Amino acid sequence: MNWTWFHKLGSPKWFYEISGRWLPWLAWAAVLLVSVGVIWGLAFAPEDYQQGNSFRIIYIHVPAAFLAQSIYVMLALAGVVGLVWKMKLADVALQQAAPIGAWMTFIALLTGAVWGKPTWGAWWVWDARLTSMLILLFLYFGIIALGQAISNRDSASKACAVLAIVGVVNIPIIKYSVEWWNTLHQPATFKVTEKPAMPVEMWLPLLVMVIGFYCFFTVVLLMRMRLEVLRRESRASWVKNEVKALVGNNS
Amino acid sequence: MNFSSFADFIAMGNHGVYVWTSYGISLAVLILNVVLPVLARRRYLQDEARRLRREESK
Amino acid sequence: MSTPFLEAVALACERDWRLLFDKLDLRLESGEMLQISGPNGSGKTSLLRLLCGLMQPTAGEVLLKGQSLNAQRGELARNLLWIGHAAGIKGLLTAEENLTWLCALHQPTNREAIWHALAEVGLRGFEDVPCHTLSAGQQRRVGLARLYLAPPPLWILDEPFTALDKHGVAQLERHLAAHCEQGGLVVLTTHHSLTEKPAGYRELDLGQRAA
Amino acid sequence: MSSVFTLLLARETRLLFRRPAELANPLVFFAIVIALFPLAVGPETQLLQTISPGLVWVAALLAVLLSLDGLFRSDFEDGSLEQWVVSPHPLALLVLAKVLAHWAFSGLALVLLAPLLGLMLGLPIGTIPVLLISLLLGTPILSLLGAVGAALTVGLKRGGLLLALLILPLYIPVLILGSGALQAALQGLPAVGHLLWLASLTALAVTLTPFAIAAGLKISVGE
Repeated sequence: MNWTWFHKLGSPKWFYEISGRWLPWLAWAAVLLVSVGVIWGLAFAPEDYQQGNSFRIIYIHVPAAFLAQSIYVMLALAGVVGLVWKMKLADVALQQAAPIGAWMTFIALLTGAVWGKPTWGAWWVWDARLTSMLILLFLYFGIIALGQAISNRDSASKACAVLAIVGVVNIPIIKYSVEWWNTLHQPATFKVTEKPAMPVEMWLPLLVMVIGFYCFFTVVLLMRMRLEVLRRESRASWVKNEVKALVGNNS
Repeated sequence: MNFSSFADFIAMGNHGVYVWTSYGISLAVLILNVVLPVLARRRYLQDEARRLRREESK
Repeated sequence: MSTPFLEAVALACERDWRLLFDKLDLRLESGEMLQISGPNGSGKTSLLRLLCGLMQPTAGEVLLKGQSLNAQRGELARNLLWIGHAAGIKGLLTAEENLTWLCALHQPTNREAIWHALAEVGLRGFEDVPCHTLSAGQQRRVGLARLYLAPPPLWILDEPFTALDKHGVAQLERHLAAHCEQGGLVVLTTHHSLTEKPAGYRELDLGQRAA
Repeated sequence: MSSVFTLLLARETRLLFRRPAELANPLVFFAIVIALFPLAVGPETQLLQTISPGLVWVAALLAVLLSLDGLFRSDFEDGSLEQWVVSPHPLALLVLAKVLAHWAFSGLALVLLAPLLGLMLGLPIGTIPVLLISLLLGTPILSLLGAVGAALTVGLKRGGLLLALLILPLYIPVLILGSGALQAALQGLPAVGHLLWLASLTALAVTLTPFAIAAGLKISVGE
């Protein structure tokens, strides 16, 4: 099998060029999808017969929660690629994606809490989903803190990769045990986060929002990675030229 | 359109506070996520520009 | 040209954004002794750790008998004796217990051999004393006693002469030279200039390379 | 290969017994934390009994975590870890022996001390076997998972708090299953389900974490 494409993928220069070309398109797609989704969800989607309009929070809560979980899986995948194939870009991706994931978890937690007030009458309820999200936030904090604590950046990436892989193996166990704990302690009568049958007018804007959030994540991740690549490869001649060109434009 | 008037839209059937705070804060977080890397990039380029000038003047 | 025992190809090492050395090529044959010198912070210890496979190089690779180090960790482990700045001596264990364990990691040996080795490094009578009661020089000797215990061919030693007295230094120098004469290979760092040099002696000054 | 395993076990045991105070520290910590709660929430037996499953488990968790901070530190500082890495033996095996020795003298001692403290908290005698078995199955997981964190933070000057941050979230399933088993026993329900789940997690931890610990140590040594 021909693996040159794979190694090319790992080349920072190639990444910098391609991502520069994609970035504007992705940015526009993210802006468009998120705006359409927000307006659709806020103004046009029908209200829920049980929860009324507070249900509209779902259009942020669910995409953010989705993204938060997939970013963690992505961290672990990047960790495997970085450890096994020693691809530097994977290390960069891992370290740069973690803060975004933490922010998304934060959004999911916050919207979940705000949503809980009109539905449960309390800002915080130890609901299985919310609790899992809180633990996910702690896992993100762990990765970020470990990355910051280790001064040698190769070791930091590798250590974060190991932690992310251990975490990702643990996440399903945590999720199931928390769900189990939840059913044991408070037999939930009514779950906001589980919508068995949602009409098309409701889930179509949700789909738009989910795709929009993924695009947004890609845009922010690429921006952060491009800066980090410039920093890490500052000795390479192409970076020197690029920085000179950029600095020339700025001044 | 699901609402009959703009006032209705803002009120969100008594749930306006909850809906708008969640959307507001989330939007703020999203914008923060874009602004921070942009600022970091600008700062990095300024540092590099200063460094380059220093090297040239030497 | 035959494949050398240990070879470094275009090795580069970067620590905390600082390039210690790059494009470093080394070819080490059996019977040679390489002394790595250079000022503090020039990457002497890093180079040794790269050769041991403890650290991964930023660029380039280390070859053992013509093959990449990472592909044959077991082969390296069988051929290598590494004594770092800290030699792996536990203060709470006696000299004999320490050596029994360190040897068992590579090749188990018997009590007589260990007592003999301890006597060789001048620690007769200290076999059963916990190492934290020994002086720094004596502790170093405990670590160095491994060099007298059926050692593998490749020795990589980081500052082996630290804390040794004049007699100990001379004895160790003779022992290292004898090992090279018998077809062994020694790589070491030291600030001290060796008086007893084997035929295959070479020096690599990392400070001069950078300049 | 197995001889190195037993040799390392013997060596670690010897080391632990030459400094017995360090062995006792986690145990005393465990007892003190548990003694703090009646003082904080009041001595009513009913309340203490209700919260005791969570209490015993949280205290055990913290005690194990506390003892793990120094697990690899002295080996890191005196160069022993380097010798392990350059030895021909798989690092995961050596690490397993090290953690096993550590568990046998801190985790196991904790397990043996727990019934006494459980009785002081008003746990009925009938639930003590469940307490024992759940701790017996759970503490090895705590030691093994904690060792992953200890391996990753061993090179850091102040790794203690970071270790807690990294590892406590991963302890949650053990906490839920362990205290759940005890709660079930307290309510007169069968606890076998919980215990079986704990046992399978133990098996998983024993087989998988040594590789993660070994990887973590290689990274810390290679710094």
